[in-house]
Amino acid sequence: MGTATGIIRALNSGIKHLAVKRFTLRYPEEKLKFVGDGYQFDPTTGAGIAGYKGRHMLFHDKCTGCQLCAIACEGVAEAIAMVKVPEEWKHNKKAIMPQIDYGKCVFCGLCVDACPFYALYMTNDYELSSFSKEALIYTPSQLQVKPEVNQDVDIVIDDRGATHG
Amino acid sequence: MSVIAPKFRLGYFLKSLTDNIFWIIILLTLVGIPTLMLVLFFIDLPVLNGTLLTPFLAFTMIFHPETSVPLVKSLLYTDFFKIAAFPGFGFAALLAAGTIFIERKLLAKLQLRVGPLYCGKVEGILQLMADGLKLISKEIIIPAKADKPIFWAAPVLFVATAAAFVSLIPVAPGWVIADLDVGLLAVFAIIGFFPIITILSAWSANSKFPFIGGIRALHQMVSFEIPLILSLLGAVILTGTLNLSKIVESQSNYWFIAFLPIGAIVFFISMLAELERIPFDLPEAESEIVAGWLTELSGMMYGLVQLGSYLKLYAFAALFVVLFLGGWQGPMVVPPFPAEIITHGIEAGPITVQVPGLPITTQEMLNGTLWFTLKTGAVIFFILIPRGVFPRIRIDMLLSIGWNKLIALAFINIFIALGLLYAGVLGPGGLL
Amino acid sequence: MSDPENITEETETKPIVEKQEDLPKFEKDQSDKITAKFGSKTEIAFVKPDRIKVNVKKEDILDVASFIRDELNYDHAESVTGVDFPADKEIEVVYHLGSYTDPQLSRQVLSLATRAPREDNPNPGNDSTILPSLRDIFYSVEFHERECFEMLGVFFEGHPDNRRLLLPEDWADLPPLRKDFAIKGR
Amino acid sequence: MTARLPPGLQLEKVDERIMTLNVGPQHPGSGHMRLIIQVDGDRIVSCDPDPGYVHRGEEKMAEYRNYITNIPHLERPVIHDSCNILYPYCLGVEELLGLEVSERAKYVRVIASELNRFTYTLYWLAIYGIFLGHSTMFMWPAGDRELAIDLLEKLTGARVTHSYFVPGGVRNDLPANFEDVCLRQINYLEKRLKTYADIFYDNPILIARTEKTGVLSREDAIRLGTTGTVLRASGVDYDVRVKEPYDVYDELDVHTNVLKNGDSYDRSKTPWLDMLESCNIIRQALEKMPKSGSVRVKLKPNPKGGNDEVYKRVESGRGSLGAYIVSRSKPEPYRVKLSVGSFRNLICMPYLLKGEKLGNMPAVYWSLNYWPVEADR
Repeated sequence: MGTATGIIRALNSGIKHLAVKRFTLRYPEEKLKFVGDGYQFDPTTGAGIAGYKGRHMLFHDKCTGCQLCAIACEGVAEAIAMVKVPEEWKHNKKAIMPQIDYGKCVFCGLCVDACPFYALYMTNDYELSSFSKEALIYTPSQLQVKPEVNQDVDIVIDDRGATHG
Repeated sequence: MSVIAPKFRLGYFLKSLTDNIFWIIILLTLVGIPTLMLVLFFIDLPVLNGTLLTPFLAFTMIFHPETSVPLVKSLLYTDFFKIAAFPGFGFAALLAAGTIFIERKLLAKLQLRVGPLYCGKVEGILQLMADGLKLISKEIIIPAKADKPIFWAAPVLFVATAAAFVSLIPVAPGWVIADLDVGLLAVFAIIGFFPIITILSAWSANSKFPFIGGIRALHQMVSFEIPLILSLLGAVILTGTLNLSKIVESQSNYWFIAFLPIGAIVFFISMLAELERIPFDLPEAESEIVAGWLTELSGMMYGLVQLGSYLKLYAFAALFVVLFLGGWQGPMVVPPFPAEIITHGIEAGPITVQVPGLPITTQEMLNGTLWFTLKTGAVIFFILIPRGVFPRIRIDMLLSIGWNKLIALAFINIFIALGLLYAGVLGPGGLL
Repeated sequence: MSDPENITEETETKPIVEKQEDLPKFEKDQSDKITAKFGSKTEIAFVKPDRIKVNVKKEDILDVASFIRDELNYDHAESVTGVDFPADKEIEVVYHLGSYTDPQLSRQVLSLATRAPREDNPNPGNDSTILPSLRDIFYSVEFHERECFEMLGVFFEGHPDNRRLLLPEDWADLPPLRKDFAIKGR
Repeated sequence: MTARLPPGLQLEKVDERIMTLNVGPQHPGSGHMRLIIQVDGDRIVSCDPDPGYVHRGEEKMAEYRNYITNIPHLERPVIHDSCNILYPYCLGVEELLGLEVSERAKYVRVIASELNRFTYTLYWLAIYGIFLGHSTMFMWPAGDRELAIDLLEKLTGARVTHSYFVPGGVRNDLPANFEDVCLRQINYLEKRLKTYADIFYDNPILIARTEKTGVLSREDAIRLGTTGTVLRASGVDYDVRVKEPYDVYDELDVHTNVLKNGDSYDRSKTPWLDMLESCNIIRQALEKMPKSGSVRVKLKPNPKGGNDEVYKRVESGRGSLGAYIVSRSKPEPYRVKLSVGSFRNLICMPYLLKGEKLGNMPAVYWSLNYWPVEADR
């Protein structure tokens, strides 16, 4: 009779789950909340600060055009190209800044680790889709913009199971 | 930016609307009405209540309850209505569609997900329609070396056989399409067609995986038909008839599941196997043989097979209800038709409408249909729930269950029925 | 690409005798057993905690492998790695052997290395890059040796199934893990 | 000469009883690989695995990149287990470069690699469920996996390809309040894992179906050099975390789950028991972890290893995962070889499937804990 009890227990377990909360995250309507503002790097301690590795953000007032991010990206994705910018900064004599091709970027964040001037960090923005490959290339001025994100859903666990709420 | 849809402009939309209306009116006046008149000219119009039925009169009759109610009533008792709407194809297809929706939402709930959600605004209620449209609009691909006539015919035959099965099910007293004296025998005969259609379809596709799936389906159906037939013999022994309506009538006091629980279990398991549902969905085991005998079917051919299999599911559930759960029998819960409508007519404000000929249907029929639908729904629920709980079994386990266990259990069931019959408890002239 | 000046420096010539006192005892015993049995046929490349590397000539590898299996209780191969040394005109094949049955050896990995001659214009299977297969001694090397054959062109004599495993059927270039097979753009 | 031909191209022997089936790569019951199966009726008479559809030459690529930029691409073979596949590489590079990892970083690594074991094993279990036609067992692990992914996302900033381990520690410290969230979600995950028993592991139909299929005896498991869950299901008590503890596993109490029968059922149950054990390990690690400290050693740009070679191994979701790194005093490794569990278990496939029934093929195939992308590298 072990078989019969096993079958009944399986059925019972299945029917019990009809009362457990649904776990699905309804993505376009709800967006998952991340820790912090994004992945950053602290050159003084040599370790990063936890956060989501999304699209980059570039601080023009800190970037010196040293190309370390492009060198870091060389063996990984080769997504970073240094381009001329029209602006003039006295710490950026060559007036070059990174331009990132998100068609190639793998979001590993090694470029953020490489930046010694705290000029590049990654934000929570991950919705980068576009209709053409050209639109995926973000110029320094596009990278300067802080993305608008409204991510407010977190996993909530209670007696009737976990849910995104 | 690539353009997904051309730019929408209200002006063009209104223009297309007026264009369409214009052409419809033109065609109706120039072609439609003259054709109607020509047809009416050659037809002998019937005489109703001493007046000739002119087209004008026909139109007024539709909107006049005194004449429309008898018309509806006469329509209700035609064979065409029975076959097409109730209790035939329309009713069965509606229940099958409901089954698909319930199956999706139920499984989704069991699996902690949401299931269809967007189509039709309310919990994805129109998802089935969307899927149907998708299947209709898909290209039908026929394998190059397939035996084309058979390959084309198989899905149609499948639906036709399932519909034939549906036609034997009595839904309410007197509401059955084919009230045969050999009803149960006809059921067995129709079930016997399914393996043949399956193997024909599988073989004609001329492909390896459908072939294996077809062979598996053949093994499965043939080996489970025997316990299926044997398990139903108990009910036949106790009633002494093969007529499904009479089997239902004889359960007016007690349902047979109370006396023949073993038969009911055997029939339920064989039913799952016949329906190719998990845990017995070996002919369509996608991780082993792609999609089994359905691998090469595409577009609406696949849709037809799905339709047929859900009609079959309804028919089997209904057969279970008819044989073991007392069919339409149940306490009278539908209120009788209000008598004052018959005597005084419908009062709507200042107007009182006298409608002779009401009620259209009988109270027994509504009550029977209600109970029948409820019971069928319950059986369908138990057919659906294993899909979320059990894995698929293996062909040798399946055959061993069919031949070794279920046949033995079916014989025990027959002996129980015979014992009840000879002890005089049940059966023709029994105690109960 | 492969820089010749780096490859000329060799690894194996580590002076073992000088660092005798640092060597872990258990591993030293193991390597001593091999040297005692085979003498100059084998060369202990290094002895580190939990790791021993033994270099043997390809003629002796079957004997040494049988000895390692039967006497030292290593029972399976974890991986078979081919390393290309174009400067030496040799290809090194390293068997990493481990043991499940002997609880003492569960930490140990013994690297058994042998070298096959390398040809500049390889014709895998039909040139002199041939090693005896260890498949009859360690059954588990079967697929690893197949991979080594396609990736470095080392033909394993006595292997029952020297076919391609990972590479596409129409691969007609050099064996890809040789140093003279260059990645495009690098 | 036929022996030299690539698989699939040799002339099929014409036999009216034997039918050749190509299971994969477009077959729903295969991963990114092909099994050339010959069936006689319902019996498999021979099976020839043909991997290589996702071979990307990771080992060749690693010879052209320096020790740090190797990290993002070396984790590609198993993106669900990316911490574990980087683990031996990082250990090996640390030994080559002589780096000393801080205590806190070691604990963070253990937590991350155990969380990664969940994401891999639950994915594996989900596919095992759907291979057996159990759609609920596909949806539950796939949904519960989100709990582990969520934790890893909070920790590393990416949902699958974390690029989290580096030689000399980990990329970033724990986020604030991570310990509490981790403990809460791991406790809930453990509760969820235990509910799998009723519907899957104790389900009589599943037991009847997978018991005594594809039996790998203890001797054969050792002889074929299998590893990980396949080995432990066959009764060999071997887990690298216990036998050769790396980082801080010697300070944690790790229990090895060993089952006896070596059939598909035991092979599918061992990963589940391992996941339950991982819950314990994570709880212990969270408790014992130093509350503060650095997590990453500062590295020189383009570090060079000596003329040396290392072989390091860890226990991944699929078994022992070894990295063999040969260094020749250059910023790039001279040769990197990943000895992966999937490739080592591949050899069982023709061995176990021979003589099995066709219906057992998915159960045996996927119970080998085989991840085609990792095997191809």
